[in-house]
Amino acid sequence: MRKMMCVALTGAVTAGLAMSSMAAEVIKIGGIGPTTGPAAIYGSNVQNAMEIAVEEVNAEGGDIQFELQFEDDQHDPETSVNAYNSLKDWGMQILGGTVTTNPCIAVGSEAVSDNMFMLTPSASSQDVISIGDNVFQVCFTDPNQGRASADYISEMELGSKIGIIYNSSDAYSTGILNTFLAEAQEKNLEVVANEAFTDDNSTDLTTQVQACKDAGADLIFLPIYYTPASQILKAANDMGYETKFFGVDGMDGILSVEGFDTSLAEGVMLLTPFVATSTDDLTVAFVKAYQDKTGDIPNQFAADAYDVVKVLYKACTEAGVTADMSASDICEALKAVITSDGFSYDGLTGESMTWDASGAVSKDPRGMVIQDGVYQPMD
Amino acid sequence: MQFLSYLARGISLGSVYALIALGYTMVYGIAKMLNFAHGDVIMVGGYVVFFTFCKGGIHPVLAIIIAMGACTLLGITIERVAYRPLRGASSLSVLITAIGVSYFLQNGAMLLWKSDPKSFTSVVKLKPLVLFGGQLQISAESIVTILVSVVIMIVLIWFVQYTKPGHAMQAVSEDRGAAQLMGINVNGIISMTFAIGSALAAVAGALLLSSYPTLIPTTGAMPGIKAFVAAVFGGIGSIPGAFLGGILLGIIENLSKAYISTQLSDAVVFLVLIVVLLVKPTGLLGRKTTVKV
Amino acid sequence: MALLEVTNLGISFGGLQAVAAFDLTVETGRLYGLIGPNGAGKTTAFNMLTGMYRPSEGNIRLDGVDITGKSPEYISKAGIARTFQNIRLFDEMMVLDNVKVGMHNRMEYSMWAGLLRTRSYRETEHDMNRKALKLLKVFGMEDKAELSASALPYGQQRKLEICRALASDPKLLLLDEPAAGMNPNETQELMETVRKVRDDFGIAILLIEHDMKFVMGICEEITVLEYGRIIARGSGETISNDPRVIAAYLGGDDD
Amino acid sequence: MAGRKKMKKSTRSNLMTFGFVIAFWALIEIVRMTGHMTAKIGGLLIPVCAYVVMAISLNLVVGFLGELSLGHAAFMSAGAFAGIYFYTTAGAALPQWLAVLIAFLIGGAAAGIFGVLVGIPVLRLSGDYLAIVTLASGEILKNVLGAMYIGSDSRGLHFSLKDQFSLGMEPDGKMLLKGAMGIMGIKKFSVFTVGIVLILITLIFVTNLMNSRAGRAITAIRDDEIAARATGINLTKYKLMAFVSAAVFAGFAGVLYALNYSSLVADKFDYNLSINVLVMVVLGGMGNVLGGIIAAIILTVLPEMLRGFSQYRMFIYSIVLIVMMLFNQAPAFVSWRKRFMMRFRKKAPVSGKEGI
Repeated sequence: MRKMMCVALTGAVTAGLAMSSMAAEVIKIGGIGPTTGPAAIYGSNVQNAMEIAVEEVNAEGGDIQFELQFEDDQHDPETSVNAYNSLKDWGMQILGGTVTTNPCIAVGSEAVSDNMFMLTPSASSQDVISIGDNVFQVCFTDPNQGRASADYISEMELGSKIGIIYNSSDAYSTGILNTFLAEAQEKNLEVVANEAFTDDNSTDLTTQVQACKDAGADLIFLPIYYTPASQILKAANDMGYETKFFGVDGMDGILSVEGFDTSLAEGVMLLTPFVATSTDDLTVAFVKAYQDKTGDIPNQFAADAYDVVKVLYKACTEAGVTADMSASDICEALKAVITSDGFSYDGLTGESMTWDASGAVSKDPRGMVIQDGVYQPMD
Repeated sequence: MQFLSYLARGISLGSVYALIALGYTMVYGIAKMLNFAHGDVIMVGGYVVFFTFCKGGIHPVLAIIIAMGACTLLGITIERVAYRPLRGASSLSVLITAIGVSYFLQNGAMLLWKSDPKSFTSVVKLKPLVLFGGQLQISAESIVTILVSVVIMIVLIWFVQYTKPGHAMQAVSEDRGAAQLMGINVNGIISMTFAIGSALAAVAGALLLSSYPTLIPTTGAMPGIKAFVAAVFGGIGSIPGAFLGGILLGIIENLSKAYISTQLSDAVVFLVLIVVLLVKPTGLLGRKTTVKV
Repeated sequence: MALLEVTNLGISFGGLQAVAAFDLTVETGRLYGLIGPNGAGKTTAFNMLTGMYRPSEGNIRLDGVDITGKSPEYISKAGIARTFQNIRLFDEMMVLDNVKVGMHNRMEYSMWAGLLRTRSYRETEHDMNRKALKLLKVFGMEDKAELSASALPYGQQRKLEICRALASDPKLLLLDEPAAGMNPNETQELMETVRKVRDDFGIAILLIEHDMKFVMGICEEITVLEYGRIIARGSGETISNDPRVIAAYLGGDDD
Repeated sequence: MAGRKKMKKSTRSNLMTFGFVIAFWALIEIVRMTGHMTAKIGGLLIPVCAYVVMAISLNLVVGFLGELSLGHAAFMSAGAFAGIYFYTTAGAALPQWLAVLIAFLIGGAAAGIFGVLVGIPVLRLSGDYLAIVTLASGEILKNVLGAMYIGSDSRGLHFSLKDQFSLGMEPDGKMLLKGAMGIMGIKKFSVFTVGIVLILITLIFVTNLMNSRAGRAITAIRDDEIAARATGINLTKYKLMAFVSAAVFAGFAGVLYALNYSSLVADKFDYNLSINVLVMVVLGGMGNVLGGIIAAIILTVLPEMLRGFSQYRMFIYSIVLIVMMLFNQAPAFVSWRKRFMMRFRKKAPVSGKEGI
């Protein structure tokens, strides 16, 4: 027992040292997301991209300087709230997070009671922004994605018999599914198969693909992340099942999975705000910076996170936020600025992004199709 | 035909479970411990094959042999460092330590190889088996996995029943104290068991990922638990039981996905498990142990 | 009416008849012995009498009540207590608590009384402690009450088992090899204790024992089993002169 | 004579446990009153209390009954969902303290009922088979709750195990339970003193139970089932008693835990959580209530204390866990520790008292 105490104390001391090493006169930005556990890829991408963006901001040498502290939450609401409290003790003034939906909802209500401004890169549920008027998103809200996908499929007449494979244990996936189904009914899209999987039974996804095949689906809607999607593409290919696939922003990243045979993704369509292979200057510069830092290609989580920091920078500048302001004062200032008419931001994940009081972002999704191993605009 | 097709998918998932469960049951039978880190040894085996074969391009068989070597070394080290000092302590402490080892391997893998998913290239380069004019298709990976698990099962049974170290293993399994008195090197036998179990884990890793290609540091966790369930289902400690349990678990999981509910398939699997254990309290092929009064 | 009447008791395991046609009549206040070579079915008979095994045929009546095939819990309540060949104590519990567990069905209060520490709890616990210490004193172990059972030396563990069995106020006490592993002095002492227990508690005792001196010394009636069947019955003298018994022992002693 | 001495001994160890909990409460309150409370520690208080209750209650099953349960989180989940469902629906109209109280009662009852449902079949098994069935029932509950949708609108309650869309809700309907997202919009109620009171109630229950006839029966079953039966103990009754009481307190812990957050998801109560609670019990020493409490506190706080190590945090946690297990339980370490203590005691007889 004594030994345990010892170790606990060592940890506490180390944590204390890390906290006391900060510089003065900077605005403290906190970030929360999973950097360990099964969802670690999403949090790590966000962390890396936020670090890059903060370095860039600070390199500009303007009046506003950021300091970033990123905490792990293991995709667990309880740990996420703990991380939030740690950041508060550190002196966080603005929260750029959290990354995943369920933890974000738990943290959101803490942020509401503290009146802490919160801009999440990727927690996309409608329930996230409805927690309070201080919670904003950079990513699309799930319902928008579901609706936009159904509209897109219907307008472009991409398929007549729709199959769906979604993750029923994931808030993001079920959120999109729900509005997709509602909109599909509206647009008279025929859903012939609606198959779920859970994080626990996702080892084998062939049965779900088979069910879509047996139902004769000519388009499979995948409101899921790219990791299971890559498995579904392989399963369909192994089965000799030729169909169209339509994904959402979580699909981005599929081309950069190490070892993935990108020819399987040929013809996959997705609505995504960010494409790592885009040739615009901003994207090229970001992807290069990210690769220099980590050796990997960033996914859309990273892009959203980069935008979070840049939006905060822009908003702070316009609102005249200074480092000596309290979190609550900053929150009021930022809320006023970000929802104001004149505020708009051009970033990695969209041009002329604006926010209304609900906290949802308004930006245009881009329809993309994978051709010859790269994304091409769909229209 | 649809049913057959679902059944075939169930068998191929089941064969992967069976392969993992064989390692579980082997270690349980001799060392009398639930090695919860077994699934993570599989993950390590998967990464080794990924880097040697998928990335390094060496021959798959050679890659698997290297992975077997690496996992054997890992298994023996884990046993030596984390489990052996606890021999004589309660079996629960070993279980908890095994969980610690499992966290250690997962988080170590995350630090070493990062958390981004890798897509595994199948080690099997054969064409799928097509039956009934294309209506039923069974992937080559499944066939290879089933064959490999059957072969391993037979070899294990032969090894345990007809070889000298096998007899020593049986003796250690029956009564560790008596085996020691008979001059059997109990620690050596247990190390050997871990070596065999871990080598099997490497094979299981390569075949698991050939069928289901996503590789992340937690890849081994869920199949590990399912295989543990499979081993208990078949009667833990029984080698044919592990095989049977694995296959049945895969079939039940996939049939319930196909005919009951894709999202509740785990609930169905676990419900069937409970019912089976109530009817046969020591699993399908488990030995009924009667306590002598 | 006899205390225990066993008629035609038998059991078979997978076709193998372990005990057959076992008859026994036990009167209160007497000492009975059950002997026979290893594997003769003595412990199996005990297990049937105490409900551990369900007999395949025959009938057991205790005080005129049919207890054949009842659960061990029921039979314990009905008044048969036992010890085990390979000692079965509650190892990690205190010696005193081992004895108090023996009183489980004799001194009761509800779970709620225990949780709320009512007066009935306090009074009953007090009585239990007193009675348990008194029992331990019979075996000269009252100073060991606070040790954990596993800390006792072998001989005292055997005694504690008897103590625990007595705590349930049995009408009939079954002792399975009580003197096993004891030295001659301890055996002698145990013989006296067993006799004393019979006299003080006024109960019947049936014991299995390999130590012939022990059995001959205290048992008033001895039953001899071989291959699951009774081959002789009578006083020590009768038994020791019975040719079948002599043959059985000479032929089967070393298995 | 010896009996009285014995009472004193067990009372002393109980008093130590109660004293520890009350001292812990006092310490935290002093820190709070003097204004030294950090947000981090403040946020950890309720989870710590909940896990302490979990550890004490699991000790009933693992430490005292001697059966391995890998599904204790399921009872926490049953309690949390039942209690919070009431709290966010019917309870919303009541004064908060009353709603909380009823939520606790409902949570405990629901967990108890689930405990009986699981317990009756489970307790026929033993050892690893029992462990796997408890694990299975936990996973079943998690799976079903995670797939369950309940909504209410002007036409009444709607229920689905498929997805939200299948509910066919009116647009202004309110979702009460939303599958993977669980229950949201919980009005937080996190009072540390309530957590401590719950710990004390749990402690009183467990110590009183274990020092009574029923508790002795439970321990007797652990030590030797056959002898226990021969002594007239009804195995099913006492196994079920231990199992269901543990479930009820896990249910209370679940309500306490869930009231601390604005949302509640089924995924939280998975097999990993059950394992973590088991780790607390084993690390603290099976059957050792105070040890379990201390282990629960340390294991809950430790990962937070390791935040300074950033990405190495969980890696270091795993190493610490292994080392603690070896140090506390490995026979070689234990005897080494004893020898060390002995030498220490001989050399410095005055300060040796600590070692006892």
